[in-house]
Amino acid sequence: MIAPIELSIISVVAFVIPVLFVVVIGNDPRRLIRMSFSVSALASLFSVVAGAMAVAGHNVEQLVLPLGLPTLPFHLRLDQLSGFFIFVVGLLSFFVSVYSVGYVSGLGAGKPVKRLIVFYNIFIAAMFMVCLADDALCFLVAWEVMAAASYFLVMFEDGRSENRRAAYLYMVMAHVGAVLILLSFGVMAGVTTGFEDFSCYTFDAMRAAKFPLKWATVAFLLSFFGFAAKAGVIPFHVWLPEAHPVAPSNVSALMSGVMLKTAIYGIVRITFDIIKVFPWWWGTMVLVLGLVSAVMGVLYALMQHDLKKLLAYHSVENIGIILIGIGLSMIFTSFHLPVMAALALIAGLYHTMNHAMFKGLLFMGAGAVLHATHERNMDEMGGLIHLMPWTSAFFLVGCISISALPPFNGFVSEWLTFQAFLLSPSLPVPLMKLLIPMGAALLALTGALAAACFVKVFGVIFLGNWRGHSQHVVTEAGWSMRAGMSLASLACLCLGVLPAIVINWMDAISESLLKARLVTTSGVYGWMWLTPVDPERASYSGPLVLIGIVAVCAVTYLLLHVKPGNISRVPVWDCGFKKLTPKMQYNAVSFSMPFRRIFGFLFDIKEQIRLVPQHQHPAFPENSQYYLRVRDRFWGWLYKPVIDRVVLLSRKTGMLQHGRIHVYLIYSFVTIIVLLALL
Amino acid sequence: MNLQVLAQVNSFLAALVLLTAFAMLSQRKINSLVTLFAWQGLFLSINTAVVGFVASKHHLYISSLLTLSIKVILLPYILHVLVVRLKIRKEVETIVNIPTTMLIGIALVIFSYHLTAPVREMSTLITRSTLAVALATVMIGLLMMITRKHAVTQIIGFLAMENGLFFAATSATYGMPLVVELGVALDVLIAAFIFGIFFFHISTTFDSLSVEQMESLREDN
Amino acid sequence: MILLGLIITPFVAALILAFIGDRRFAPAINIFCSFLTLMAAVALAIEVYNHGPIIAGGKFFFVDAFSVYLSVLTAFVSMTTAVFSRGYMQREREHGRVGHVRMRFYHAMFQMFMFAMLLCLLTNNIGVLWISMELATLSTVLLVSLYRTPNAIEAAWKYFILCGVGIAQALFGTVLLYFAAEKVIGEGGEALLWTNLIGVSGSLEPTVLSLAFVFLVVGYGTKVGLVPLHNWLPDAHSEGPTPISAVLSGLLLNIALYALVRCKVLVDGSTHTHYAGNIMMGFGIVSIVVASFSILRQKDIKRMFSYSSIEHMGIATFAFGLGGSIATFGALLHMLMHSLTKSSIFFTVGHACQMHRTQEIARIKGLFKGDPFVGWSLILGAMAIAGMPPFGVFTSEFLILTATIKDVPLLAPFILIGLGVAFAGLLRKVQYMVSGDVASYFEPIKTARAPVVFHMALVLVLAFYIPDFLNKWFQAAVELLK
Amino acid sequence: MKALTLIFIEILQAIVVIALAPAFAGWVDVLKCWTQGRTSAGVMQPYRNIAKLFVKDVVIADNASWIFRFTPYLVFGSAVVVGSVVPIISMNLFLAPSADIIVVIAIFATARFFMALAGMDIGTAFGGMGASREMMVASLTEPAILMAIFTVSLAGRSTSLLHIARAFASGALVLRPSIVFAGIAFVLVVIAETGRIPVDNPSTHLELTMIHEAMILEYSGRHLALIEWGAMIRFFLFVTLGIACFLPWGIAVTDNAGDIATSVFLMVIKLGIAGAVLVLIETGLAKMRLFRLTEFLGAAFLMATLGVIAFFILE
Repeated sequence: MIAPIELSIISVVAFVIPVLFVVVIGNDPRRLIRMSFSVSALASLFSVVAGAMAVAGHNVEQLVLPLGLPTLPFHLRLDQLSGFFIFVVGLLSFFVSVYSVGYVSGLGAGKPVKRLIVFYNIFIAAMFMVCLADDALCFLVAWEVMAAASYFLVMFEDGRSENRRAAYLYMVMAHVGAVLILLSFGVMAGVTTGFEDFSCYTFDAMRAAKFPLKWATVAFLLSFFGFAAKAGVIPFHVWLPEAHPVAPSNVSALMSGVMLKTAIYGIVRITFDIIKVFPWWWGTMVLVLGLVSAVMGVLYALMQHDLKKLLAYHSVENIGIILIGIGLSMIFTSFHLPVMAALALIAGLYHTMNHAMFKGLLFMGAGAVLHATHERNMDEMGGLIHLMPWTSAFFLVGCISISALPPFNGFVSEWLTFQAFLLSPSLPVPLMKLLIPMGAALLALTGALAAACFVKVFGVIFLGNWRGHSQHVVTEAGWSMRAGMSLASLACLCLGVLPAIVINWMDAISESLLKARLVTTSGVYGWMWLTPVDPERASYSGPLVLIGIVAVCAVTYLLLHVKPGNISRVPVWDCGFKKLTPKMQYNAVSFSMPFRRIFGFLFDIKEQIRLVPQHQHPAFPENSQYYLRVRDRFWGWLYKPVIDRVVLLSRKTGMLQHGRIHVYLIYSFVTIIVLLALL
Repeated sequence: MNLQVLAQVNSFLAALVLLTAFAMLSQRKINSLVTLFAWQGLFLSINTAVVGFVASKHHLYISSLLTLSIKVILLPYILHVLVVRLKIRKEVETIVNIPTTMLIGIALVIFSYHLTAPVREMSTLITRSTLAVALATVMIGLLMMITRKHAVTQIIGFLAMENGLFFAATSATYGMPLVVELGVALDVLIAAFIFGIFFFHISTTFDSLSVEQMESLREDN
Repeated sequence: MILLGLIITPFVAALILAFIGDRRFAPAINIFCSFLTLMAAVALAIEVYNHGPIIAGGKFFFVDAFSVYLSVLTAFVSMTTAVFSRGYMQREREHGRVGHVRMRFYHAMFQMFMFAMLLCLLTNNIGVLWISMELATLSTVLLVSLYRTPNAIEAAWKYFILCGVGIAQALFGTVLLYFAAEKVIGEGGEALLWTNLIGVSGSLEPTVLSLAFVFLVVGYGTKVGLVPLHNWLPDAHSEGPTPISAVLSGLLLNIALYALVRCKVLVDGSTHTHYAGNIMMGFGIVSIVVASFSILRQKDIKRMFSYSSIEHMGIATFAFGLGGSIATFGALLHMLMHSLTKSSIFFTVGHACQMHRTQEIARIKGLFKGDPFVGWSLILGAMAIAGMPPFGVFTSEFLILTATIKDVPLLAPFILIGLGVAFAGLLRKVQYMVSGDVASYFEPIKTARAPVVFHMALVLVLAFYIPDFLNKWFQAAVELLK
Repeated sequence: MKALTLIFIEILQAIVVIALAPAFAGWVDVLKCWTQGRTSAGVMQPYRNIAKLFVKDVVIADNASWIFRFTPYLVFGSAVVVGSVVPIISMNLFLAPSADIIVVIAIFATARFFMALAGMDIGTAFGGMGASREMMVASLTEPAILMAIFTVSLAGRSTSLLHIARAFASGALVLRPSIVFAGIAFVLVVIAETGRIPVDNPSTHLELTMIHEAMILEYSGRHLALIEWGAMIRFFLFVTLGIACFLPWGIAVTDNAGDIATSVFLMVIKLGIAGAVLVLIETGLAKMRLFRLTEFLGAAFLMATLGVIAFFILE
């Protein structure tokens, strides 16, 4: 029986094989694509198994590789937490790899497919390594390799300037984040544990160490903001809506679905596993940032009409929701309420998994749509449900899930988060008592806005009539793409209908981190009912709700069709005047108009309507042009000033080098005089 | 002759070296600069010989001869030839005017005196007091390179610095080991050839030896 | 014996090449001799590794772990550079930028330069160290001005004057050192021998040595390219032929730093304070910050990378100044990684420039499509030098940073800001050059891939796995320098 | 035996819900007519409408997709499912644990989601307009409703409807400020959710003001019937939900027929009163402009928040 950690290492190594394929059979693209992605899928399955085993089997495995520095070899560790994340990453990368077989071969000639394959595999392997790493060096190496690989994947179509800009912005942000993380490791190892040798850069040593509060805070803040830059927490999110849309869709699926989650992993690892003891305001900070990201994220998403950009902003939102759970858990932990902490943590992690599934699904769907229409602007689409029935069905599943509607998975994790919120009265701090309900309200607002947003998305893309100027021949996605999407939607449904089972499985994480379990209470009604805290408090049964609705629908349908009343299909009733045109449909911009009116103060909106008046009748304009631009305010607030400062400084340093040799001699002269004077 | 006298001779020569340094600092004509440089070399070599005699260090005679041949005869000759070949007649304009340069020079002398005070404390050699002069010569050479806008004057300043160093070597520590002396001399020789080549390149490329044209590699715009 | 061979080979090679001049097989000879040098260096290294430090030639030569690892590095890089320069200079001739005479001169001086650097490393005599350093300068001055363009001559002139002045100050420092030493050891050549000096460093006069160190640090620091003595460096590196830029950036700076560190050890031994270290740390920080901010607005690709050299030399200087086993280990590793990476970058840059007939960043683009090998090695090299894993530079910077955070936490932010800004600057320009469509004036050329591949492979492997002997070496060197 | 009774109660309640909903809607219309001095069509009118729609044929736009046809069944089905978990006639429904109050709201949200999609399916301007406005109103309602729930569940220490109802029913009828505030908020929310004046006017097809009607404009025949009926049930359920949360007294705790009968009787009376209250509000207010709704729902949110604060400060 092979140990999980070995299995996961095997899978990591297995990701090298496709890279070799590129070298070996690079000249036959079709074969190359098919083989390499099937190998990646297989390798991901290994990790899925390894992760599942690691979480289920309640033990911790460690391993030291003969790599790295002489004094600091690479340490690996597979415990419940890392097992869970490996499971999630593996699951999505399995779906996406299946999907990619069709997607990548459909990219068309002239695209650097080899590059895509190479970095795709390095990227996934690096994500596994991030979860496995158990010392600062190994973690950072894996982390940066992950960043670099995804950077090259974003650069995929390097001909387009927006790709270059996005990739650059992303890389710089990622690197800054990595630097912060490095600093926080340095603080934890160098400053707090009296630095004898490199052994204190292993996480074990950090776990053992007792941190003085001051340095613990410094380390936490550094690492949190470092990870936040990766996770796209507002206000560090600017790179995200730039980078995700321009990458190939299978890559965006992975980036949005699981790469952001590695940052969540890092936060959980640092706070719950390494620092362990912290004041309650940490949790409050995380909670507040989470709320801000959730609400702002969904609002910005609502303003978009570029499909993938919209999805990217929704990643910001969902990361926010995850952080809400984690923040609550931190608050409860700091007040020594382990069971509640466990509930909140599970809620956050469950949403992590759910978001991976449905966001992956949505990006895959978006990929299929782009693939078919060569169009990213929703306002150029419409009525695709007739042309791509399968894709639309899967996409609909994604929409329902992300809108947190039963019986799909998004709802379960938000429901759990609400339950965590409802437990806040048992907090000793009055302020928290009053503030946390507000948080719950904001979460509700987020959910509702997300629903609105996805009504818009699905309605505008798949329903109604084709709005595009170019009547493009649209065909259904290929089998492998459909297979990938169907698997993901299945996962969404299962996670939504059978949460009790999954949560019993996940309970090992909270047990290992918080020494508290939910199973004791949640097991009461068996697998059909989910009763997180206690059946008296709250209960939800996915299966029954699903069955009930389906049953009633079926019964009514049958009752109404005992005598088949005939259905006549007619053109739409156009109120008797000129024929309706697709232009008259609501599109993305008009759909979100009420929201712009209400939440407009949050955006930097530029709106113009130009009417070209008819010469005889000024009352009836010839035609009108509408221009709308909605911008992120944070760029102007936070980033531009910094950039300007840096540019200014670099100009100042340029002054040093101004060509006259006398001046250079004076520098040397003055230097020596100063040094001698200081002597 | 007794040591006192020789010590006086030594310090007298040091004074002369310093004087020539100042004279170079104030001199506008390149020809006379070259001449002054030759004089400085001469004083230097005499001084070296004297010190050699005092300390009965025979390798110092060799280095004295080297100085004589290179710094008094060879280099001035090369420079002279160059000046003639490249028809450098006009006076060299300075960046800072002469009196100010003078004042700075004096300040430098005082500064280096102050700096070398501790060294003088612990030295037992009769020539110890001249270390300040040596350092001052180095500094003044550097100052000269800074204040002159002409390639040749910069080179002369550079060589003056070398003189200062050499003087320091002999005065602070009855001369460096011979191998070093030889090496330094060799380097100076090579340097001489190189700047010779340079003068031709510069004058052919920029049709003048003023350093001012060589300011195109800049980033402050 | 081996040692003598190591010293003699480049010298003889220089004479031969000067003699045969610009024949068809001259580059081959150049490569061959460099190869011989490398062999000799490796042999010497093995001997040192087995039997510890060597003193030879009547105490004239002294080889310990520190110098031998640098000489192997020097020999190696010079060989790869010779391989690279074969095709490169050939094309330069076809482009009509150099003629017969200058080719002869180029080959001869290349080897002479190697000789000077090896002499620096192997000699036991502080004075000879100084002489060979000056020799290294003089031998490269005319190589910098090889193209005879106004800019090249200007650059060479600045290089000549500034380094000359600097080195003169170093000589004054050396004189003072000797002055202090002869009190203890007695007059004559003995008093300048490192092996003797290090023995008695405890009893050397502190005030004199600290006075000497000021001159030494300004002198050798000028050659290391420490801000504000660095102004010659970007000019010289950008205007000379690319192989020369490669060796200047990759080797000469190391050698100068080596000299500085040797002196620092003596001064520390005498003063028993952190005085020398503090000065070096100060120079290091200033260099890092200024250089990284300068990178941002460079228009010339070679200038940009020469600024990054300044930055990395700043890091190494800072680390040596910081002292302590980790920092010193990191600094040694950093010197190694920087030379390998930077020289390979200059190789690729040279190719890119020849393909576009320009060094302007704005006119170089589409390398991914134009020549994937050059494009990828350029961007990977840039990432490596900017401190991205999985390349070795990251490892050494990690070591140095950990030491910094431990000893002087307040300086860490400055280094990190510098690294961040440098990363942003480098990536921005390099990304521009590699991506996009091929330029109309782009002309493909036959690239010398072996050197680049060698270097990058080494950098990559050493990041993950530092072999035991290398580790031992570094440890020994650390013991010497602590 | 026990199980059988439970199932019987469940079925009974479902039937009660499905059957009584139109009557309640009719009752509200009747009251409205009276207050406005019109003669009413009687309580049974909704039944007649539904019956009429069922016998009519279905006409569907030719570009309608399966979503358009599926939505009516979903709307109806979700309403019925919710109807079987809200304690209306009895407090021990064995299905009740399968959905707590948050789930109930979420199920309604699902129905609304599909309704909005159906509105956009045909591709007319009205459909889109209705969908957009409906989702906007919903997104503003959601926080308020959650706050109200928060208060109630704080007081009842649970989100499960049964336990909330039990907790209140067992306690004596005391006037708790938090509950009062929450109740007011809930009423406002119900008005918004069920599309009554001043948020929306169920009885108008005046193009620019309609929200709900705009979405279902394209429906006909049995589909329209199902949607109308589903909407009535939804209306009915919201009211009973309010009753169950805020004045659950009298809902049968035991299973014996007498209690259930009394609880049904009481329920009818409560509904009558509730209807009257709603009608008073409706006739008292005028339809608001769309962008004034923020103030209306803001008030609801404020009330709910006051409820929470009151709970923590005063109780």
